[in-house]
Amino acid sequence: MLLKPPETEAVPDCCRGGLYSCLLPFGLFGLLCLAWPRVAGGAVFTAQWAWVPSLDLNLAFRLDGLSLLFGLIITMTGFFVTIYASSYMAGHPHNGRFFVFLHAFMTAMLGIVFADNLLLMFICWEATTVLSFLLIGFDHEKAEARENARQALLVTGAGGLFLLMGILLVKSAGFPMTLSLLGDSRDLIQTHALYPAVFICFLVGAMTKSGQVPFHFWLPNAMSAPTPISAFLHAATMVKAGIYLLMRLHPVLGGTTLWMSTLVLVGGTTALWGAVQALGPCDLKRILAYTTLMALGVLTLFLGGRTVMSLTAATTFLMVHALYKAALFLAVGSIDHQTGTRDLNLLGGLMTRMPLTTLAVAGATLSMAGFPLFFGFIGKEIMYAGALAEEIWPLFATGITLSANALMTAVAAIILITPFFGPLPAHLKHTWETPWTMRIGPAFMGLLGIVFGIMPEWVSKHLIQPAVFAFHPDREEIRLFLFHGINLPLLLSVVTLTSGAVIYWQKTRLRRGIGAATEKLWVTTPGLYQSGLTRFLGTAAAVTRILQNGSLSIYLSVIVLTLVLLTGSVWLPHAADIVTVPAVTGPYIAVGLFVFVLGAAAVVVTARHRLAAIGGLGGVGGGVALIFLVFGAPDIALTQLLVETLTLIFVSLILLRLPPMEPIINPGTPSRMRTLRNAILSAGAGLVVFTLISGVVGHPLDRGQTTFFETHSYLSAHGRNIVNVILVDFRSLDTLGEICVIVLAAWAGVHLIRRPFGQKRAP
Amino acid sequence: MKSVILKTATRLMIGLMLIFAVYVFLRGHHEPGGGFSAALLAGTAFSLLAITKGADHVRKAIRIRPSFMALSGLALAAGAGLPALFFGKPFLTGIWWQTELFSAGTPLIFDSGVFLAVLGAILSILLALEEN
Amino acid sequence: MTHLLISPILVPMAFAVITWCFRHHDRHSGSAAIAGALIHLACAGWLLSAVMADGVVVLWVGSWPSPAGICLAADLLSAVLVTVTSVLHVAVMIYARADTTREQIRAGFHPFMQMLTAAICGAFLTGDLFNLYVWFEVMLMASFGIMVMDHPAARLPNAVKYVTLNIVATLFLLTGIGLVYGLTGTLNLADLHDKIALIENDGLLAGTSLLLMTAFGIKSALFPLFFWLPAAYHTLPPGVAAFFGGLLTKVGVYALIRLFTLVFVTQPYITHTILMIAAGLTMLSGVLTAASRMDIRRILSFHIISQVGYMALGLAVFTPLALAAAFIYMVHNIMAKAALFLVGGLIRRAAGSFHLTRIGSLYKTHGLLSAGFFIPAFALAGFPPLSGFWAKLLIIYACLETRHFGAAALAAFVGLLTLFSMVKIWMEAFWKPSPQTQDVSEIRTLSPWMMGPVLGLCLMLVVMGLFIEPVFHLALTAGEQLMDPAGYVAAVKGGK
Amino acid sequence: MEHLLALTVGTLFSGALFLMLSGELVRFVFGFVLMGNAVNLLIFTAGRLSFVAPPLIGKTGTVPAGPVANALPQALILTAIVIGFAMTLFLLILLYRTYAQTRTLNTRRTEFLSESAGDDTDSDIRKKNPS
Repeated sequence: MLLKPPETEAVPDCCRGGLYSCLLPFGLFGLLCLAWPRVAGGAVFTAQWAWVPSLDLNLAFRLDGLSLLFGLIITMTGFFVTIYASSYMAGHPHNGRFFVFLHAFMTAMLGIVFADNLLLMFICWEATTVLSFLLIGFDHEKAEARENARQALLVTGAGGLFLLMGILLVKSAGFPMTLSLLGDSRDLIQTHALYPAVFICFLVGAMTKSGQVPFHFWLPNAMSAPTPISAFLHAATMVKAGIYLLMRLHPVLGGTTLWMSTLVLVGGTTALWGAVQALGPCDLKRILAYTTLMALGVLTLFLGGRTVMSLTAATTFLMVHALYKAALFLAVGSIDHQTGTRDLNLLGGLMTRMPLTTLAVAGATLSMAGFPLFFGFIGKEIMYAGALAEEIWPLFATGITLSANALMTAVAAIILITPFFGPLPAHLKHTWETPWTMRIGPAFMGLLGIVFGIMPEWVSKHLIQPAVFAFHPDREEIRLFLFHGINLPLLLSVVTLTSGAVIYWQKTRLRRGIGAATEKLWVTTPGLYQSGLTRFLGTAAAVTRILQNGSLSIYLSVIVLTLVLLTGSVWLPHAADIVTVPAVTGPYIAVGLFVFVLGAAAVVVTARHRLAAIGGLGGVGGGVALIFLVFGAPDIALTQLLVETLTLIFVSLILLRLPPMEPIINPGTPSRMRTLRNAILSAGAGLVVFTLISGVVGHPLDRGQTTFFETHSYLSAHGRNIVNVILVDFRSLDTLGEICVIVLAAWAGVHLIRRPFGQKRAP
Repeated sequence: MKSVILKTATRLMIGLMLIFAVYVFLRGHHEPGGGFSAALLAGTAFSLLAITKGADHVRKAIRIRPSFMALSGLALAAGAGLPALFFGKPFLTGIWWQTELFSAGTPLIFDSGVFLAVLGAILSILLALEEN
Repeated sequence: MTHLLISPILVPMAFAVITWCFRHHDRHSGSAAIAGALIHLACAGWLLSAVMADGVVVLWVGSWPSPAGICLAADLLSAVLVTVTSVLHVAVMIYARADTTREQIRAGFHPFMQMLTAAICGAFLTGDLFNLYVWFEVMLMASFGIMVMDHPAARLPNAVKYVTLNIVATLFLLTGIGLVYGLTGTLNLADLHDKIALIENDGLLAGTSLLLMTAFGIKSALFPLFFWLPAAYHTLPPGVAAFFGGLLTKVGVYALIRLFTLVFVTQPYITHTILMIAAGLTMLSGVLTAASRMDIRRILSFHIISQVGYMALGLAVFTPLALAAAFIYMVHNIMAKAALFLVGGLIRRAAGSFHLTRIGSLYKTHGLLSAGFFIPAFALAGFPPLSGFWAKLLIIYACLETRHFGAAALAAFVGLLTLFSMVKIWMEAFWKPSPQTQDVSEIRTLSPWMMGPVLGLCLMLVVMGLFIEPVFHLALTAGEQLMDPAGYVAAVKGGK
Repeated sequence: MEHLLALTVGTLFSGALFLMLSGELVRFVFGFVLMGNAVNLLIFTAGRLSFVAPPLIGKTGTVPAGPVANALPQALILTAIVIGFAMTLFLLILLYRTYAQTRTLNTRRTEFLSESAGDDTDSDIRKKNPS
């Protein structure tokens, strides 16, 4: 692509369908704008439809200041990303799917922020997880993209399960699922025994989605998504879902010491880690991903506070970040699209080739670095104010913010200066500016950074104040100014810019140092994830080898062992009373028959040759038939004898065609051990069965059903042979099933016999 | 099975067994016996026939295909439950025709279905094995 | 009209006879099978509406009074399961029309399948313990027949394992039934409910119930009794695997639910505790063993086990909500699993193999098939708003409500591992570039006869997920019916 | 008497399981037949033993004249016998066919241990034509 002049470009300039689909986010943005004035004035729109009322899940939506702010960000970014993607994705074979997923994702995201029902929010939350999986893996032919998509899915999916558990814990404790009602139960929830569990569950859910350390690693890896996706999902919207959740839950779960300390700690760590890591990579998108981590960490840090100031800081910075980050991602995507690389070492001097992109990046980076007159400056001022106002560890918070901001300034400088200034490398000679569709987004958002920076009062009145009021009870007026006067935050800003410059100057040395330090870390979560995955697969394979080892006799042994252990353990302790066997009464011939049957069975068990075994089987069958006869059951005696005869005929017919039996005890110890094991197992099972049936016959039998059959056999069913009447009349359904079995056996058996074997089917 | 005496004896025995089978079947509703025993008995008889004289002989003797016999037995047994539905009774309710001499009812048809099904099943496996 | 209660058993039985007669005319045989399945569906639909309108429907076969005769009794659980069975029956028969070879039809594919359906419905509907055993045997014999119907390479040793282990299970079952009869003198389930309560010998009762639990545990593939399932299921043709994988274990689970809500309820501290442990281990061992496999059918087979664990967990928690959860899980799982097995067959058609290392690129070449896999797979992993989400949610919620936190966490964790396996199939079969060197331009088209059932099942999963409220109501009613068997008992004992 | 029969049943059960566990399929079938007998005897025992007349009604009466043996378990056993018979037949044929194919009946041989059968070794998919 690099060598091709623009006029012979084969790929279309822009995907029309995709471009027109930008009307969807635009329309939604317009609708939100219509409601904006009233929401800014404090109005709250709600709508509710029943969905699953039995689970307290309704399609309840709520538009207040907070969801308005998020909604505006989502739809606006969505609008520009769609326009941008219509060119970026042009010519891609699956761009239809791309735009469908993109808009589905946007809808789900809007669902999260507008849902007024925890379960509904969760459903949208999971939808974003799935759709982001599809979008991160969009370039699915690259192994890296697939792997990263799975990583993101597993990490955020696991977080989703925590969130679900949290929600269900809240529900099982009897609290409502409606978010706006949940705030009323604040005190009850915070004193509930399950509060820590609930808090942890929600927190982990938010942390995974918002890339907080130690679940952060999926986010930089998710950069294998197409750049519009990174801009939309991993800068402006999805990763903010966790932040949104924390904001929404702030009035419910927030404000406790647990909440404050955990959030400040987690957020601080993430911010610092992200900022430090951002200096490392040479891939522009990866740098941006780490700065996103930093931003998310800072946001979490500020949500740990409970003063209006720190929450205002969070909300303001959220906006600042959404604007500059989306713009930067899109611009980086443009560079990538036009030059084919995002590597800092290969880029330079693009200012002359891509002037408008340069301007947009300049606007965004200056905002990011927090230069005065840019919106980022306002954000930074309020951040320092907020950090100083934290109730828990304000100095820690301030320190973190300061160092993170300083690093950000340096990173902003890297992003602006390296690719755009300096000499133009030879291989970039044929680079040209992007089509308008790819310029409008970064340019507009960069411009907005300046506009907001000049008129912060309007922004604070119409966007930030309504948003903060939506999740904070205090109605303290929030006002942002271009210049707050000479105060501590301003001083800190100056320190930030200076140290940022120092860091930029020393960037090579720092980068080396950070790289070395990171390598020295003996445990990292990406490492844990990888080794966990490997170990999991290893365990899985080992478990499979042990459990499904293919040996029928082991399978059977396990089954018998289970039977003996389960049944025996509960029953044998009670079985003592049947040891006192009552005296034997009745025909002694029966005793003789028992002995005969057992003897014949012993022949079968110990037989070394088939013939002996068959003879023994015949003996057992005949003996059993005689037992039936002796105890008044001529019908079964007859049937048993006949079945036995037929079985013997078939056994002989078939066994004649089989090899001789193998000896039951092979020489060699393992097999001897096995035989012993089998003997013990089968003796145990026999003991269980013997004791059970002895126990059963120790009680009198309720002969009610038999009496009924005796009474009605002739009178109602016209038969004198009660057994036969039961078979063909009283319980004829059994018999019907039984002849089904035998007919099926015949069908299957005949087919098995007839089918030619050993040869492959003819083609 | 070369011996003539054995052959004759077998033939005689098989004939006797078949007659006995019919007898066992007929008396089954009142005395020990019934469809099962009768079918098993007849099955034994035919197995002896198959072993001594070969499968073809059995096929000729029974005329219909054993698999069809099994199937018709199943159909007959299940069908014996259907008349009850026309009388507004649940499936498999016995419907009886009573005369002074004898009483006949659907349970007897059911029993003959059992007989045919079991015998057909045994025979089809037997013949398949013998012919293999 | 309660006489029609026999129809879900009798109709497929009749069609078994018909299709057996037509087995040498494969086209007619297939059409007859589809017709039979549709009539069956109509009967099941009637049954479901009757049960929803009138509560438990009871039919005394042979019009012998309670409790001497055999009764068929349909409560909501039975009726819904019969309906789902018939839906699956229709789907599989349509799929089979394009997938079955002439040889398989000649070998009796259709009559075996019809008979299997009859037996499954018989097991769902019967109100008699011994009759349950008989239906299990019919089911088993029909499944044997299908299993040996045609056998590429060395399927027989696997069939041997399937047959032998199942046969042992039925012998245990029969032993247990003998003991139950000896204890109570009755075989009617409703009657047993009354009689068991009178038995004073706790140890004996516990021993007997655990013996039966072991027997049905084998049938429903609980840990550590599940070996027969993965040994054999992966060798089956896709349509059959869908039917087996969807239904057979669920009949075992149904039997467990029926017995341990209606009959053996006096010692939940023993029986249901053991069930809970078994359920947890089943869930875990199923997903673990699935994770390391690379053959689609094996992965799916092992997942059957894992999901049986969820259902058993619902039974073990033993509240109306938990049973409702198990109920929804069963219905969802039958359809999702069947859809996945069918998709497995389609993947094989499209890419030429079941083995994940040998296939790929289906996302590019077969968009509709991708959707057909994605929906049931993510339903199985429990993603909203698909049916599996509600099943998972309700199970976890039921555990949390009864303060079984460990079980809830395990259920969630196993859900994550399920996701892992499903994503593995997705990544390998659909996303990965195809490793085959053959010409990519040759894209195999899939028969609409085969795509239709898959998409139909997917649609049902989505619809069930979106309109869960009535389903949940139904399930909760079923759960309450199960937890309070008085209604069932009264219906069975009261009517003639 | 019942207890003695119970002891017989238990012992038969043990012997049958021992045969089944041996890992050789012919022994498994023998074990299966033995166990079928044991279970039938168990049901018979569960119906209680009585040294009385069989459950038949005399030509003159409409109900049995005196005490008769318990008819219900007898009917159950009859059903179980026939089902067991069908299973035995099928098992035998399966065995025969398995031997014809694998040349072994020992389930500890590799043919049985590897469950990789059906791992898509056959590429008959292309041959299948919708019928």
